[in-house]
Amino acid sequence: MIALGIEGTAHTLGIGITTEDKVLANIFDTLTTEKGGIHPKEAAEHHAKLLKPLLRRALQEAGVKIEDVNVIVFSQGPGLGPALRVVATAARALALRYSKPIVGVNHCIAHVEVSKLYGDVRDPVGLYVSGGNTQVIALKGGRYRVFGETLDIGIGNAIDTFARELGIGFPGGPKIEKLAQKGEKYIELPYAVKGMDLSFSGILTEVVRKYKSGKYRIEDLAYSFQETAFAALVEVTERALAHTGKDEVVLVGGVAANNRLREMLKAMAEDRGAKFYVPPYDLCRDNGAMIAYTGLKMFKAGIRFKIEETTVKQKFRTDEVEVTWS
Amino acid sequence: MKKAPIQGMIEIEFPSEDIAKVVYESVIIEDRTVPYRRTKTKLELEGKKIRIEFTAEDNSALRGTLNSYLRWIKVAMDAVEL
Amino acid sequence: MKKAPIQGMIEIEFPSEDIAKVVYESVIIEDRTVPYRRTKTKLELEGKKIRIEFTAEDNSALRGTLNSYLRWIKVAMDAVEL
Ligand SMILES: Nc1ncnc2c1ncn2[C@@H]1O[C@H](COP(=O)(O)O)[C@@H](O)[C@H]1O
Ligand SMILES: [Mg+2]
Repeated sequence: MIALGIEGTAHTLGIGITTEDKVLANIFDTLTTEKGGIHPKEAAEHHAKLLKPLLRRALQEAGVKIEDVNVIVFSQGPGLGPALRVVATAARALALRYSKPIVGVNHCIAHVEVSKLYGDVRDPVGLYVSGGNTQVIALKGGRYRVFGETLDIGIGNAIDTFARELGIGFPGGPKIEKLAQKGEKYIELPYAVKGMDLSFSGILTEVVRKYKSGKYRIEDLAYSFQETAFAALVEVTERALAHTGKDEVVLVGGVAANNRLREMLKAMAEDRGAKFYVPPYDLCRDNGAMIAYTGLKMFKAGIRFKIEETTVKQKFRTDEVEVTWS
Repeated sequence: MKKAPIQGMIEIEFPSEDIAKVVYESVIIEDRTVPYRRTKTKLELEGKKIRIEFTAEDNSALRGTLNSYLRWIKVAMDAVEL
Repeated sequence: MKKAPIQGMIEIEFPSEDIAKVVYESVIIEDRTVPYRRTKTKLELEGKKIRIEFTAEDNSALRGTLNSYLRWIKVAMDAVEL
Protein backbone atom coordinates (compact mmCIF):
# COMPACT_ATOMS: atom_id res chain seq x y z
CA MET A 1 0.00 0.00 0.00
CA ILE A 2 1.03 3.59 -0.57
CA ALA A 3 0.44 6.50 1.83
CA LEU A 4 0.92 10.21 1.18
CA GLY A 5 1.67 12.20 4.33
CA ILE A 6 1.68 15.97 4.82
CA GLU A 7 3.59 17.49 7.79
CA GLY A 8 2.94 21.12 8.67
CA THR A 9 2.69 21.59 12.44
CA ALA A 10 5.37 24.27 12.63
CA HIS A 11 7.78 25.96 10.22
CA THR A 12 8.47 22.90 8.06
CA LEU A 13 6.21 21.74 5.23
CA GLY A 14 6.98 18.11 4.52
CA ILE A 15 5.47 15.77 1.90
CA GLY A 16 6.26 12.09 2.34
CA ILE A 17 5.22 9.05 0.30
CA THR A 18 5.85 5.63 1.83
CA THR A 19 4.84 1.99 1.67
CA GLU A 20 4.80 -0.22 4.77
CA ASP A 21 8.55 -0.62 4.68
CA LYS A 22 10.05 1.96 2.35
CA VAL A 23 10.26 5.73 1.88
CA LEU A 24 9.45 6.53 -1.78
CA ALA A 25 9.79 10.31 -1.37
CA ASN A 26 10.49 12.68 1.51
CA ILE A 27 10.62 16.34 0.52
CA PHE A 28 10.54 19.31 2.91
CA ASP A 29 10.96 23.04 2.97
CA THR A 30 11.53 24.93 6.21
CA LEU A 31 10.55 28.58 6.61
CA THR A 32 13.79 30.30 7.51
CA THR A 33 13.38 33.21 9.86
CA GLU A 34 16.59 35.13 10.36
CA LYS A 35 16.13 35.53 14.12
CA GLY A 36 14.16 32.37 14.95
CA GLY A 37 11.01 32.64 17.02
CA ILE A 38 7.50 31.39 16.21
CA HIS A 39 5.60 32.86 13.26
CA PRO A 40 2.22 31.09 12.85
CA LYS A 41 0.83 33.29 10.04
CA GLU A 42 4.10 33.26 8.07
CA ALA A 43 4.29 29.47 8.48
CA ALA A 44 0.71 29.16 7.14
CA GLU A 45 1.58 31.37 4.16
CA HIS A 46 4.76 29.37 3.55
CA HIS A 47 2.87 26.04 3.59
CA ALA A 48 0.04 27.32 1.36
CA LYS A 49 2.52 28.68 -1.17
CA LEU A 50 4.68 25.53 -1.39
CA LEU A 51 2.06 22.82 -1.03
CA LYS A 52 1.36 22.25 -4.73
CA PRO A 53 4.96 22.37 -6.00
CA LEU A 54 6.16 20.05 -3.20
CA LEU A 55 3.25 17.62 -3.71
CA ARG A 56 4.06 17.42 -7.42
CA ARG A 57 7.77 16.91 -6.79
CA ALA A 58 7.14 14.20 -4.20
CA LEU A 59 4.80 12.28 -6.54
CA GLN A 60 7.32 12.61 -9.36
CA GLU A 61 10.23 11.47 -7.20
CA ALA A 62 8.24 8.48 -5.91
CA GLY A 63 7.14 7.61 -9.48
CA VAL A 64 3.59 7.54 -8.16
CA LYS A 65 0.38 9.13 -9.44
CA ILE A 66 -2.04 10.58 -6.89
CA GLU A 67 -4.60 8.02 -8.07
CA ASP A 68 -2.25 5.22 -6.90
CA VAL A 69 -2.16 6.50 -3.31
CA ASN A 70 -4.26 4.42 -0.89
CA VAL A 71 -4.58 6.86 2.01
CA ILE A 72 -4.03 10.59 2.57
CA VAL A 73 -2.42 11.33 5.95
CA PHE A 74 -1.90 14.71 7.65
CA SER A 75 -0.32 16.05 10.86
CA GLN A 76 -3.38 16.82 13.01
CA GLY A 77 -1.34 18.40 15.83
CA PRO A 78 0.08 19.50 18.20
CA GLY A 79 1.28 22.66 16.51
CA LEU A 80 0.60 26.17 15.25
CA GLY A 81 -3.10 26.67 14.46
CA PRO A 82 -2.78 28.59 11.17
CA ALA A 83 -0.14 26.15 9.84
CA LEU A 84 -2.18 23.08 10.87
CA ARG A 85 -5.31 24.47 9.21
CA VAL A 86 -3.61 24.93 5.83
CA VAL A 87 -2.34 21.34 5.84
CA ALA A 88 -5.63 19.85 7.06
CA THR A 89 -7.59 21.75 4.39
CA ALA A 90 -5.24 20.54 1.65
CA ALA A 91 -5.47 16.94 2.90
CA ARG A 92 -9.29 17.10 2.90
CA ALA A 93 -9.34 18.48 -0.64
CA LEU A 94 -7.03 15.70 -1.85
CA ALA A 95 -9.10 13.02 -0.09
CA LEU A 96 -12.41 14.41 -1.45
CA ARG A 97 -11.18 15.15 -4.98
CA TYR A 98 -9.54 11.72 -5.49
CA SER A 99 -11.97 9.77 -3.22
CA LYS A 100 -9.27 8.54 -0.86
CA PRO A 101 -9.53 7.73 2.85
CA ILE A 102 -7.99 10.27 5.21
CA VAL A 103 -6.17 9.79 8.54
CA GLY A 104 -4.95 12.39 11.04
CA VAL A 105 -1.74 11.65 12.95
CA ASN A 106 -0.23 12.94 16.21
CA HIS A 107 3.09 14.62 15.33
CA CYS A 108 5.00 13.44 18.43
CA ILE A 109 3.84 9.81 18.03
CA ALA A 110 4.87 9.86 14.35
CA HIS A 111 8.39 10.96 15.35
CA VAL A 112 8.80 7.82 17.48
CA GLU A 113 6.85 5.42 15.25
CA VAL A 114 9.01 6.16 12.19
CA SER A 115 12.08 4.84 14.05
CA LYS A 116 10.58 1.38 13.48
CA LEU A 117 10.75 1.83 9.70
CA TYR A 118 14.49 1.24 9.30
CA GLY A 119 15.50 0.62 12.89
CA ASP A 120 15.53 -2.84 14.43
CA VAL A 121 13.25 -1.63 17.22
CA ARG A 122 9.77 -2.86 18.12
CA ASP A 123 8.63 -1.04 21.27
CA PRO A 124 11.12 1.71 22.17
CA VAL A 125 11.23 4.47 24.73
CA GLY A 126 11.43 7.63 22.62
CA LEU A 127 13.30 10.81 23.54
CA TYR A 128 11.75 13.39 21.21
CA VAL A 129 13.79 16.61 21.19
CA SER A 130 13.02 19.42 18.75
CA GLY A 131 12.64 23.18 18.56
CA GLY A 132 9.23 23.29 20.15
CA ASN A 133 8.90 19.90 21.80
CA THR A 134 10.84 17.93 24.40
CA GLN A 135 9.26 14.77 25.77
CA VAL A 136 10.02 11.18 26.71
CA ILE A 137 7.24 8.91 25.51
CA ALA A 138 6.66 5.16 25.45
CA LEU A 139 3.78 2.77 24.90
CA LYS A 140 2.01 1.64 28.04
CA GLY A 141 -1.51 0.27 28.37
CA GLY A 142 -2.41 0.89 24.71
CA ARG A 143 -1.32 4.55 24.65
CA TYR A 144 1.86 6.54 24.29
CA ARG A 145 2.40 7.91 27.81
CA VAL A 146 4.47 10.99 28.53
CA PHE A 147 7.07 10.02 31.13
CA GLY A 148 8.61 13.46 31.26
CA GLU A 149 8.31 16.67 29.24
CA THR A 150 9.46 20.24 29.25
CA LEU A 151 7.42 22.51 31.49
CA ASP A 152 8.48 25.56 29.53
CA ILE A 153 10.48 25.69 26.30
CA GLY A 154 11.80 22.94 24.02
CA ILE A 155 15.49 22.13 24.24
CA GLY A 156 15.96 23.18 20.58
CA ASN A 157 14.31 26.51 21.34
CA ALA A 158 16.58 27.00 24.38
CA ILE A 159 19.67 26.26 22.28
CA ASP A 160 18.52 28.61 19.50
CA THR A 161 17.82 31.42 21.98
CA PHE A 162 21.23 30.95 23.59
CA ALA A 163 22.86 31.08 20.11
CA ARG A 164 20.92 34.23 19.29
CA GLU A 165 22.21 35.89 22.46
CA LEU A 166 25.74 34.92 21.41
CA GLY A 167 24.94 36.46 18.02
CA ILE A 168 25.90 33.35 16.10
CA GLY A 169 22.71 33.02 14.06
CA PHE A 170 19.81 30.62 13.63
CA PRO A 171 19.38 27.66 13.94
CA GLY A 172 21.75 27.56 16.84
CA GLY A 173 22.07 23.81 17.35
CA PRO A 174 24.95 22.96 15.04
CA LYS A 175 26.85 26.13 16.04
CA ILE A 176 26.52 25.54 19.77
CA GLU A 177 27.65 21.96 19.20
CA LYS A 178 30.81 23.13 17.41
CA LEU A 179 31.61 25.65 20.12
CA ALA A 180 31.02 23.01 22.81
CA GLN A 181 33.58 20.71 21.20
CA LYS A 182 36.21 23.33 22.05
CA GLY A 183 35.00 23.69 25.62
CA GLU A 184 37.46 22.75 28.41
CA LYS A 185 36.10 24.00 31.73
CA TYR A 186 32.75 22.93 33.18
CA ILE A 187 30.79 25.89 34.57
CA GLU A 188 28.05 25.26 37.11
CA LEU A 189 24.57 25.76 35.67
CA PRO A 190 21.13 25.04 37.19
CA TYR A 191 20.05 21.44 36.64
CA ALA A 192 17.14 21.07 34.18
CA VAL A 193 15.16 18.29 35.87
CA LYS A 194 12.11 19.40 37.80
CA GLY A 195 10.33 16.53 39.52
CA MET A 196 9.45 14.05 36.76
CA ASP A 197 9.78 16.74 34.10
CA LEU A 198 12.25 19.14 32.53
CA SER A 199 12.66 22.91 32.55
CA PHE A 200 15.12 24.79 30.35
CA SER A 201 14.29 28.44 31.00
CA GLY A 202 16.37 28.50 34.20
CA ILE A 203 19.54 27.11 32.65
CA LEU A 204 19.02 29.41 29.63
CA THR A 205 18.69 32.57 31.74
CA GLU A 206 21.74 31.62 33.80
CA VAL A 207 24.02 30.80 30.86
CA VAL A 208 23.03 34.07 29.15
CA ARG A 209 23.68 35.99 32.37
CA LYS A 210 27.14 34.37 32.66
CA TYR A 211 27.85 35.15 29.00
CA LYS A 212 26.98 38.81 29.52
CA SER A 213 29.24 38.98 32.55
CA GLY A 214 32.09 38.51 30.13
CA LYS A 215 33.93 36.33 32.67
CA TYR A 216 33.63 33.04 30.74
CA ARG A 217 34.78 31.63 27.39
CA ILE A 218 31.78 31.01 25.15
CA GLU A 219 33.18 27.57 24.28
CA ASP A 220 33.09 26.64 27.98
CA LEU A 221 29.55 28.02 28.31
CA ALA A 222 28.36 26.07 25.26
CA TYR A 223 30.06 22.93 26.57
CA SER A 224 28.56 23.36 30.08
CA PHE A 225 25.10 24.10 28.68
CA GLN A 226 25.14 20.90 26.65
CA GLU A 227 26.51 18.74 29.46
CA THR A 228 23.90 20.01 31.95
CA ALA A 229 20.88 20.05 29.64
CA PHE A 230 21.68 16.70 28.02
CA ALA A 231 22.34 15.03 31.40
CA ALA A 232 18.80 15.98 32.39
CA LEU A 233 17.42 14.48 29.15
CA VAL A 234 19.35 11.26 29.78
CA GLU A 235 18.13 11.06 33.38
CA VAL A 236 14.45 11.36 32.47
CA THR A 237 14.89 8.83 29.63
CA GLU A 238 16.63 6.40 31.97
CA ARG A 239 13.79 6.72 34.49
CA ALA A 240 11.26 5.84 31.76
CA LEU A 241 13.36 2.81 30.74
CA ALA A 242 13.45 1.58 34.34
CA HIS A 243 9.75 2.28 34.86
CA THR A 244 8.58 0.51 31.72
CA GLY A 245 11.18 -2.26 31.71
CA LYS A 246 11.66 -1.72 27.97
CA ASP A 247 15.03 -2.42 26.36
CA GLU A 248 15.09 -0.10 23.36
CA VAL A 249 15.77 3.66 23.23
CA VAL A 250 15.32 5.91 20.17
CA LEU A 251 16.40 9.51 19.83
CA VAL A 252 14.22 11.59 17.45
CA GLY A 253 13.53 15.23 16.54
CA GLY A 254 15.87 17.85 15.05
CA VAL A 255 18.10 17.95 18.14
CA ALA A 256 18.90 14.25 17.54
CA ALA A 257 21.58 15.52 15.15
CA ASN A 258 23.74 16.39 18.18
CA ASN A 259 26.58 13.88 18.53
CA ARG A 260 27.24 14.61 22.20
CA LEU A 261 23.62 13.90 23.09
CA ARG A 262 23.78 10.67 21.07
CA GLU A 263 26.98 9.68 22.88
CA MET A 264 25.52 10.30 26.36
CA LEU A 265 22.25 8.52 25.59
CA LYS A 266 24.04 5.56 24.00
CA ALA A 267 26.27 5.18 27.07
CA MET A 268 23.22 5.14 29.38
CA ALA A 269 21.36 2.63 27.16
CA GLU A 270 24.36 0.30 27.04
CA ASP A 271 24.80 0.51 30.81
CA ARG A 272 21.22 -0.80 31.06
CA GLY A 273 21.68 -3.44 28.36
CA ALA A 274 19.25 -1.62 26.10
CA LYS A 275 19.48 -1.09 22.34
CA PHE A 276 20.03 2.51 21.12
CA TYR A 277 18.99 3.76 17.68
CA VAL A 278 18.77 7.12 15.89
CA PRO A 279 16.87 7.18 12.57
CA PRO A 280 18.45 8.88 9.50
CA TYR A 281 18.29 12.66 10.04
CA ASP A 282 15.66 13.13 7.30
CA LEU A 283 13.32 11.05 9.46
CA CYS A 284 14.40 12.78 12.71
CA ARG A 285 13.65 16.35 11.75
CA ASP A 286 10.04 17.31 10.91
CA ASN A 287 9.11 15.40 7.76
CA GLY A 288 6.15 14.01 5.81
CA ALA A 289 7.42 10.42 5.60
CA MET A 290 6.91 9.88 9.35
CA ILE A 291 3.32 11.11 8.93
CA ALA A 292 2.65 8.83 5.93
CA TYR A 293 4.29 5.81 7.61
CA THR A 294 2.33 6.18 10.88
CA GLY A 295 -0.93 6.96 9.08
CA LEU A 296 -0.56 3.85 6.91
CA LYS A 297 -0.16 1.69 10.03
CA MET A 298 -3.26 3.28 11.55
CA PHE A 299 -5.18 2.77 8.28
CA LYS A 300 -4.19 -0.90 8.08
CA ALA A 301 -5.30 -1.35 11.69
CA GLY A 302 -8.78 -0.25 10.56
CA ILE A 303 -8.67 3.38 11.72
CA ARG A 304 -10.87 5.64 9.57
CA PHE A 305 -11.58 9.36 9.84
CA LYS A 306 -14.82 11.00 8.70
CA ILE A 307 -14.16 14.40 7.12
CA GLU A 308 -15.80 16.05 10.15
CA GLU A 309 -13.18 14.38 12.37
CA THR A 310 -10.26 15.99 10.52
CA THR A 311 -10.35 19.15 12.60
CA VAL A 312 -6.92 20.38 13.74
CA LYS A 313 -5.74 19.87 17.33
CA GLN A 314 -3.27 22.55 18.38
CA LYS A 315 -2.83 21.04 21.84
CA PHE A 316 -3.02 17.37 20.74
CA ARG A 317 -1.80 15.39 23.78
CA THR A 318 0.36 12.37 23.01
CA ASP A 319 -1.68 10.14 25.34
CA GLU A 320 -5.00 11.03 23.63
CA VAL A 321 -4.43 8.45 20.93
CA GLU A 322 -5.49 4.83 21.35
CA VAL A 323 -2.71 2.80 19.78
CA THR A 324 -4.47 -0.09 18.07
CA TRP A 325 -1.65 -0.70 15.56
CA SER A 326 1.76 -2.19 16.23
CA MET B 1 -8.96 53.75 17.81
CA LYS B 2 -12.63 54.21 16.93
CA LYS B 3 -14.15 51.15 15.35
CA ALA B 4 -15.22 51.12 11.69
CA PRO B 5 -17.41 48.03 11.35
CA ILE B 6 -17.15 46.35 7.98
CA GLN B 7 -19.55 44.04 6.24
CA GLY B 8 -19.41 42.56 2.80
CA MET B 9 -19.45 39.52 0.58
CA ILE B 10 -17.04 37.67 -1.64
CA GLU B 11 -18.18 35.27 -4.33
CA ILE B 12 -15.81 32.91 -6.06
CA GLU B 13 -16.75 31.07 -9.22
CA PHE B 14 -15.09 27.70 -9.73
CA PRO B 15 -14.50 25.82 -12.98
CA SER B 16 -17.14 23.20 -12.07
CA GLU B 17 -19.74 22.33 -9.43
CA ASP B 18 -17.64 19.32 -8.35
CA ILE B 19 -14.58 21.48 -7.70
CA ALA B 20 -16.66 24.07 -5.85
CA LYS B 21 -18.12 21.29 -3.68
CA VAL B 22 -14.70 19.82 -2.82
CA VAL B 23 -13.31 23.26 -1.92
CA TYR B 24 -16.42 24.09 0.12
CA GLU B 25 -16.36 20.78 2.08
CA SER B 26 -12.66 21.23 2.77
CA VAL B 27 -12.97 24.79 4.02
CA ILE B 28 -16.27 24.52 5.91
CA ILE B 29 -14.55 22.36 8.57
CA GLU B 30 -12.22 25.26 9.40
CA ASP B 31 -15.06 27.80 9.16
CA ARG B 32 -16.93 25.82 11.82
CA THR B 33 -14.02 25.38 14.20
CA VAL B 34 -11.80 28.45 13.86
CA PRO B 35 -12.02 30.42 17.10
CA TYR B 36 -14.14 33.62 16.83
CA ARG B 37 -11.81 36.54 16.13
CA ARG B 38 -14.07 39.59 15.92
CA THR B 39 -15.33 38.61 12.46
CA LYS B 40 -18.54 36.67 11.85
CA THR B 41 -18.57 34.70 8.61
CA LYS B 42 -21.11 32.67 6.67
CA LEU B 43 -19.97 30.27 3.96
CA GLU B 44 -22.40 29.09 1.32
CA LEU B 45 -22.17 26.85 -1.73
CA GLU B 46 -24.34 27.70 -4.73
CA GLY B 47 -23.62 25.57 -7.78
CA LYS B 48 -20.22 26.61 -9.08
CA LYS B 49 -19.96 29.47 -6.58
CA ILE B 50 -18.84 29.82 -2.99
CA ARG B 51 -20.13 32.87 -1.15
CA ILE B 52 -18.48 34.24 1.98
CA GLU B 53 -20.55 36.79 3.87
CA PHE B 54 -18.79 38.60 6.70
CA THR B 55 -19.23 41.29 9.31
CA ALA B 56 -16.07 42.42 11.07
CA GLU B 57 -15.61 44.68 14.08
CA ASP B 58 -12.90 46.53 12.26
CA ASN B 59 -10.38 46.59 9.48
CA SER B 60 -7.68 44.42 11.04
CA ALA B 61 -10.20 41.78 12.17
CA LEU B 62 -11.43 41.56 8.57
CA ARG B 63 -7.95 41.35 7.10
CA GLY B 64 -7.02 38.44 9.37
CA THR B 65 -10.17 36.53 8.53
CA LEU B 66 -10.11 37.19 4.78
CA ASN B 67 -6.48 36.15 4.57
CA SER B 68 -7.23 32.86 6.35
CA TYR B 69 -10.28 32.03 4.19
CA LEU B 70 -8.60 32.94 0.92
CA ARG B 71 -5.54 30.94 1.96
CA TRP B 72 -7.66 27.84 2.66
CA ILE B 73 -9.52 28.22 -0.63
CA LYS B 74 -6.22 28.62 -2.48
CA VAL B 75 -4.70 25.48 -0.95
CA ALA B 76 -7.86 23.45 -1.57
CA MET B 77 -7.84 24.57 -5.22
CA ASP B 78 -4.16 23.67 -5.53
CA ALA B 79 -4.86 20.17 -4.20
CA VAL B 80 -7.82 19.73 -6.56
CA GLU B 81 -5.82 20.82 -9.58
CA LEU B 82 -2.75 18.77 -8.77
CA MET C 1 -3.84 26.79 -13.32
CA LYS C 2 -7.55 27.08 -14.02
CA LYS C 3 -8.76 30.54 -13.07
CA ALA C 4 -11.42 31.02 -10.41
CA PRO C 5 -12.61 34.57 -11.01
CA ILE C 6 -13.73 36.31 -7.87
CA GLN C 7 -16.09 39.22 -7.45
CA GLY C 8 -17.50 40.82 -4.39
CA MET C 9 -18.19 43.92 -2.37
CA ILE C 10 -16.98 45.38 0.90
CA GLU C 11 -18.81 48.15 2.75
CA ILE C 12 -17.20 50.01 5.62
CA GLU C 13 -19.11 52.28 7.94
CA PHE C 14 -17.09 55.12 9.43
CA PRO C 15 -17.82 57.05 12.63
CA SER C 16 -18.77 60.19 10.64
CA GLU C 17 -19.28 61.46 7.09
CA ASP C 18 -16.18 63.66 7.42
CA ILE C 19 -13.95 60.72 8.33
CA ALA C 20 -15.47 58.69 5.49
CA LYS C 21 -14.73 61.49 3.05
CA VAL C 22 -11.10 61.91 4.17
CA VAL C 23 -10.46 58.17 3.99
CA TYR C 24 -12.15 57.95 0.59
CA GLU C 25 -10.01 60.73 -0.88
CA SER C 26 -6.76 59.29 0.43
CA VAL C 27 -7.59 55.81 -0.84
CA ILE C 28 -8.46 57.19 -4.29
CA ILE C 29 -5.02 58.82 -4.46
CA GLU C 30 -3.27 55.62 -3.38
CA ASP C 31 -5.33 53.62 -5.86
CA ARG C 32 -4.08 55.77 -8.74
CA THR C 33 -0.47 55.14 -7.82
CA VAL C 34 -0.91 51.45 -8.59
CA PRO C 35 -0.18 50.88 -12.31
CA TYR C 36 -1.71 47.71 -13.65
CA ARG C 37 -3.59 45.41 -11.39
CA ARG C 38 -5.33 42.10 -12.06
CA THR C 39 -8.21 43.24 -9.94
CA LYS C 40 -10.73 45.78 -11.18
CA THR C 41 -12.10 47.92 -8.35
CA LYS C 42 -14.83 50.52 -8.05
CA LEU C 43 -14.87 52.83 -5.07
CA GLU C 44 -17.99 54.71 -3.92
CA LEU C 45 -18.66 57.09 -1.05
CA GLU C 46 -22.18 57.07 0.39
CA GLY C 47 -22.52 59.25 3.48
CA LYS C 48 -20.69 57.47 6.30
CA LYS C 49 -20.00 54.42 4.12
CA ILE C 50 -17.36 53.49 1.58
CA ARG C 51 -18.25 50.70 -0.85
CA ILE C 52 -15.55 48.81 -2.73
CA GLU C 53 -16.70 46.56 -5.56
CA PHE C 54 -14.09 44.31 -7.13
CA THR C 55 -13.58 41.59 -9.68
CA ALA C 56 -10.30 39.69 -9.59
CA GLU C 57 -8.80 37.18 -11.98
CA ASP C 58 -8.06 34.83 -9.13
CA ASN C 59 -7.43 34.36 -5.46
CA SER C 60 -3.93 35.79 -5.23
CA ALA C 61 -4.84 38.87 -7.30
CA LEU C 62 -7.75 39.56 -4.96
CA ARG C 63 -5.68 39.06 -1.80
CA GLY C 64 -3.07 41.51 -2.99
CA THR C 65 -5.64 44.17 -3.78
CA LEU C 66 -7.75 43.67 -0.67
CA ASN C 67 -4.71 43.82 1.56
CA SER C 68 -3.57 47.06 -0.07
CA TYR C 69 -7.01 48.66 0.23
CA LEU C 70 -7.47 47.62 3.84
CA ARG C 71 -3.97 48.86 4.68
CA TRP C 72 -4.58 52.25 3.02
CA ILE C 73 -7.88 52.57 4.89
CA LYS C 74 -6.17 51.73 8.19
CA VAL C 75 -3.44 54.29 7.58
CA ALA C 76 -6.01 56.94 6.64
CA MET C 77 -8.13 56.09 9.71
CA ASP C 78 -5.13 56.31 12.02
CA ALA C 79 -4.15 59.66 10.50
CA VAL C 80 -7.67 61.07 10.85
CA GLU C 81 -7.82 60.21 14.53
CA LEU C 82 -4.49 61.74 15.49
N1 LIG D 1 23.56 19.52 15.98
C1 LIG D 1 22.54 20.01 16.68
N2 LIG D 1 22.61 20.11 18.04
C2 LIG D 1 21.59 20.62 18.76
N3 LIG D 1 20.42 21.04 18.22
C3 LIG D 1 20.30 20.95 16.87
C4 LIG D 1 21.32 20.44 16.04
N4 LIG D 1 20.88 20.51 14.75
C5 LIG D 1 19.65 21.05 14.78
N5 LIG D 1 19.29 21.32 16.05
C6 LIG D 1 18.03 21.96 16.52
O1 LIG D 1 16.89 21.24 16.07
C7 LIG D 1 15.79 22.15 16.06
C8 LIG D 1 14.96 21.91 14.81
O2 LIG D 1 14.43 20.61 14.87
P1 LIG D 1 12.88 20.37 14.53
O3 LIG D 1 12.11 21.36 15.39
O4 LIG D 1 12.62 18.94 14.88
O5 LIG D 1 12.77 20.67 13.03
C9 LIG D 1 16.36 23.55 16.09
O6 LIG D 1 16.09 24.12 17.36
C10 LIG D 1 17.85 23.34 15.91
O7 LIG D 1 18.64 24.28 16.63
MG1 LIG E 1 8.83 17.75 15.36
